[in-house]
Amino acid sequence: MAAVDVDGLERWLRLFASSVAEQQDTLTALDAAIGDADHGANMNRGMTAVVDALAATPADDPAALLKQTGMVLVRSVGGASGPLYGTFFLRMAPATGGASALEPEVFAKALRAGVEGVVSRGKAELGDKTMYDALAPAVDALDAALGAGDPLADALRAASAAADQGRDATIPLVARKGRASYLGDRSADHQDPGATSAALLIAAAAAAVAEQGPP
Amino acid sequence: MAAVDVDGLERWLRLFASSVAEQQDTLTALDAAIGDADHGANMNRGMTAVVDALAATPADDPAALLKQTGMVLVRSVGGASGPLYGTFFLRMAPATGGASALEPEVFAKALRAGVEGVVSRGKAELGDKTMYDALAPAVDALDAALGAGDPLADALRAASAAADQGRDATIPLVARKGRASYLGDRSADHQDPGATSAALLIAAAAAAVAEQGPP
Amino acid sequence: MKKLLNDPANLVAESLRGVERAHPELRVDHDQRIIYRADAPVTGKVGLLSGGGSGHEPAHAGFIGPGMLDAVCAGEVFTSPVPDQMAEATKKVDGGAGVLHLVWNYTGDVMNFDMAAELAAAETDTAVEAVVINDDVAVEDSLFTAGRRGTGAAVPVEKIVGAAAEQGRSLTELADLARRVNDNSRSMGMALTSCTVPAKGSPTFDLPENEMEIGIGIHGEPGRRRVPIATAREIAEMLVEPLLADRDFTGGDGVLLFVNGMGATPMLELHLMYAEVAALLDKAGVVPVRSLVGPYVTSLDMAGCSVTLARLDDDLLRLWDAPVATLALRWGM
Amino acid sequence: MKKLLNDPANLVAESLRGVERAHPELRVDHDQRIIYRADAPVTGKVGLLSGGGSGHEPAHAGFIGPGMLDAVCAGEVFTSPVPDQMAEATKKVDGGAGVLHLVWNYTGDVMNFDMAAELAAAETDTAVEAVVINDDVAVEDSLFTAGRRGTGAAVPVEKIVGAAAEQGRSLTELADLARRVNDNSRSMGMALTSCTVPAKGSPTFDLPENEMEIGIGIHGEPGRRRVPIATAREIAEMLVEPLLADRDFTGGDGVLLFVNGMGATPMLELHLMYAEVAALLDKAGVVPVRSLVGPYVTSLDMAGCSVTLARLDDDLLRLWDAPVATLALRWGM
Ligand SMILES: Nc1ncnc2c1ncn2[C@@H]1O[C@H](COP(=O)(O)OP(=O)(O)O)[C@@H](O)[C@H]1O
Ligand SMILES: Nc1ncnc2c1ncn2[C@@H]1O[C@H](COP(=O)(O)OP(=O)(O)O)[C@@H](O)[C@H]1O
Ligand SMILES: [Mg+2]
Ligand SMILES: [Mg+2]
Ligand SMILES: [Mg+2]
Ligand SMILES: [Mg+2]
Repeated sequence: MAAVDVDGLERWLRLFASSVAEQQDTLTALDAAIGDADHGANMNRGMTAVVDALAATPADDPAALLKQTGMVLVRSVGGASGPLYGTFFLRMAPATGGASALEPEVFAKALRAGVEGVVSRGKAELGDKTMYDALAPAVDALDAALGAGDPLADALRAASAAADQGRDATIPLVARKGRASYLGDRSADHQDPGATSAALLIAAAAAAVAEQGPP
Repeated sequence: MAAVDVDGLERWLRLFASSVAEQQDTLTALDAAIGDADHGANMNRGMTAVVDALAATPADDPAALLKQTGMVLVRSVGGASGPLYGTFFLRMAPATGGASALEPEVFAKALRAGVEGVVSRGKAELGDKTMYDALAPAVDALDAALGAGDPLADALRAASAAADQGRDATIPLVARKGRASYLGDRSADHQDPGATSAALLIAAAAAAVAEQGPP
Repeated sequence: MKKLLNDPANLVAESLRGVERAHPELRVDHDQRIIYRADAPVTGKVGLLSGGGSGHEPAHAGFIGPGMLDAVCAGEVFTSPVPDQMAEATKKVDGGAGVLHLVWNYTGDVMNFDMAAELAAAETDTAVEAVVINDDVAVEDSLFTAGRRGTGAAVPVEKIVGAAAEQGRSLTELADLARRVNDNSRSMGMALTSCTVPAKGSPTFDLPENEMEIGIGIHGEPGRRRVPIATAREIAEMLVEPLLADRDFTGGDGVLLFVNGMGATPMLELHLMYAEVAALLDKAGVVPVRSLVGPYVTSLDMAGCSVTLARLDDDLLRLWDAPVATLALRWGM
Repeated sequence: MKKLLNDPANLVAESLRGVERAHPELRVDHDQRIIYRADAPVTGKVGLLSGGGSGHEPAHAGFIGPGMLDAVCAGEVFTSPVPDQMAEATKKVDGGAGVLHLVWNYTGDVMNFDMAAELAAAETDTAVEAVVINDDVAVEDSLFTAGRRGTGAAVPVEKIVGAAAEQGRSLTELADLARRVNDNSRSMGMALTSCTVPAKGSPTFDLPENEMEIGIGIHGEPGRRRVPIATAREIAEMLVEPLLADRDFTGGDGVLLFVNGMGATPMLELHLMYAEVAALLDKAGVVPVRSLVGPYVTSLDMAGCSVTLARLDDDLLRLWDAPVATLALRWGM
């Protein structure tokens, strides 16, 4: 099973960028219902800048690429999602240990570090109806599948399915973090926009590694 | 043929007030199309105040009643129609010559004085698309009918028909006075609100005298 | 209709209660609907009186205070006040040096102010002069019509004359000055949406989502023409071109560039419009030396804007810069 | 969508061009979207920095000037600015006495300002403190949530701290003062209509003709509840009751009563609301000693209002009254 190198990470980011562009209106509509109608625009602005940076300043190794991505997101997005997604990638970078290709366990460790970065930045707990509700089950499922000996592609598929489930599970929840929390009980029965974009992020990772194919 | 006394004038004013109340929305809708959507409210505010004053301070003779009516309109209406309708009644008053009942010719003379007051206040000419376009043919028709020996009731019916025609004739005109003049050519194909209320005024006079019946 | 009110019939009266309570530097005569400086009349100073229909806030009451007006009369929404109000207000601001009526050119306002001046002349020996403000180039200027509307130019006229009145200039001088500022000023406005007059309860005109009105008035009067919706840049051209065609604003003096909001248009958009208009003036060799951006002469909840240019020579510039303390314009004190 | 703009993507950038041209007393760093006093940094004075998403004009840039803020960062419409902007602005206003960040409590703003402070600490030795403004009683205050929104209280906080900064008070004193004014303040808002975010192009929420939202935020967030449309008197009750339930405003000190327009609500209606709110305060034994009425913290083209009460002791009252010269608040200079 191939490790994830700079090309694999780039593929991931490009796939994420294009699904965000495609889903921009959906993300904004979800945010209009329980927030301020900008999550699609925010994510699209950020991922467009990330893809532009890939071309403008190609990175030599995974850590550099992840750091650059995090910096670009922090600089270009703003709002809640900017620092959160930015921190996610910024925290992934050192967890790569400087490897030029990330073995499955290293990639999983880096993803978990990213998710922990989201928590340390945003203080969300499970069930708060945030992106964390999609990210946490994803990294858990990833670790479980890798622990059971699944290849990375399969394990990421499982992670993506878990992220989708986590996203769907936000629907009945009453938000306790972010802008949706202002709505109190009225936030229930709506899918969280950040959990939705986070599920796209994990799906993009699964697709990027699947494309890579067997070594 | 009976002369018009204070009771007859009161009947006129009350009839005018009730048709203005009834037509308030129509007058406002006409004014919305080529003005500022307040002619109905203006006229209704004024005529309500006039009727209130009839009860509060009953007048002894036609001149006092007409003067009071003019003052109340000037004080309560504002806009263009306040000074114009106010001046109309204020100028009628002295033209009654202090009579306690106005013979047909005197009533006609007073009406003409009122209409001349409108012109001296507003400087409108025939065809400017204003209330004057309904009032001028009305007093002309009245004089003609009285000159031909018609009784006042018939003559006022003719005046009312002429006022209606004058009102309708405002439709194709391009306004040169009042707020509608700001619209330039776009003022054409709309009926003038002031000509519409003026036609109601003359119709009310005809109805008031007709009710009075033969002596 | 969605408005913060109790009953449309009481809107103006109840709003004046709030003006009185919120602003102790103003006094309100609720009977006559006159708003005036708490220190009126100012002895020896010419009294400055304006007013008009309500619905243009902060005009007119927002322009009362040291360095600007002494009093205004408030009419019903979009309806000129009546002569009694104006005559009474004239007395209230008569500090012995006469009273100047600054009349926005609308048939109703002009006739009512005329009658007020007649009343004042009959009842007192106060010297009264009236100057009519008529700056709106959307309307053709002609002796045979009601003439041009008074709109944005009222702000520089009232501000500049207000400053000059504080200096003790005479009634005649002030009337001349008012005419001069008015002659130096031109305005043109547009609407993205109609306003809704509370007593009517629905929009004065229907404007489809893809259209706008050019050359509107400030009372919900429709404009001179209806055109497809355009970019701010194109709209700026539609407003600036007729201004510059009507009067020369180039040459030695700079101009006040006043981008006015019609009520519901956010400052974010007004500042963008300011940049577009200023860029067009640059091209035309017209130099904005002073700026005003915001909702000053509004039309209830209408979305849209107007542009006013006022040529300011050194004297006018100094008077514009002089201290003023009103609700809407305040600086230097 | 009917707006005066060229392209929603450029709205903020192009609007800042207008801010820069219209107001020479302000400077704009277009790259970083920082608006700052032309005379920044003021040596020896603590620099005051705030900011947030655009679409709340005149907040935030309208509060820059002597006696109030030194700079603000402008984000996209309803989107917090980013740490780089704030870090750069911190440098721009650092006059040697430290910089105070006045942060409106929204998750995004708080996190971005946090990261900015981290950046500033890493790059410079400027002393930075941050105070979070959270006054909106529509939201329950809890350790486990994002907490209360920062809304109208920002006006008294920024004004009062601004005045104190001009007096030369220290960074710690100013941070304490900001917290004190914030603790003394409560707000509650309502909407008659939704706003339309330009990039989305349609209203954030649909509100039928006979309904309104109570307890809204300033970013088009729907409110806590949707209720049938009511009179201004009833609306005043719905806003005042939760304010008075949340904090005691009776007793020796008076309050600032601030009736804020959400953007599309005319002053005519805001003054009427002021009268209604003041009448309720009278009944409750709360004494308004200062007033502010107008659109200061807006939500684009939303119709509606909010009410802020801020308790002012003698010290705070003096600081509120001190001279200020910004686009939105100006007196005494
Ligand atoms: N404290 C938090 N921790 C984790 N995620 C959060 C937190 N606050 C908000 N979010 C996520 O951010 C999303 C909203 O992002 P976005 O709309 O871009 O920012 P904003 O709320 O500032 O407009 C929410 O749907 C939620 O998933
Ligand atoms: N100069 C004038 N002479 C005669 N009638 C006029 C003149 N100007 C306006 N009017 C009449 O006044 C009517 C409008 O009255 P109204 O709507 O009450 O006042 P305003 O135009 O001030 O809102 C017009 O329809 C017209 O008939
Ligand atoms: Mg959002
Ligand atoms: Mg009218
Ligand atoms: Mg009118
Ligand atoms: Mg946002």
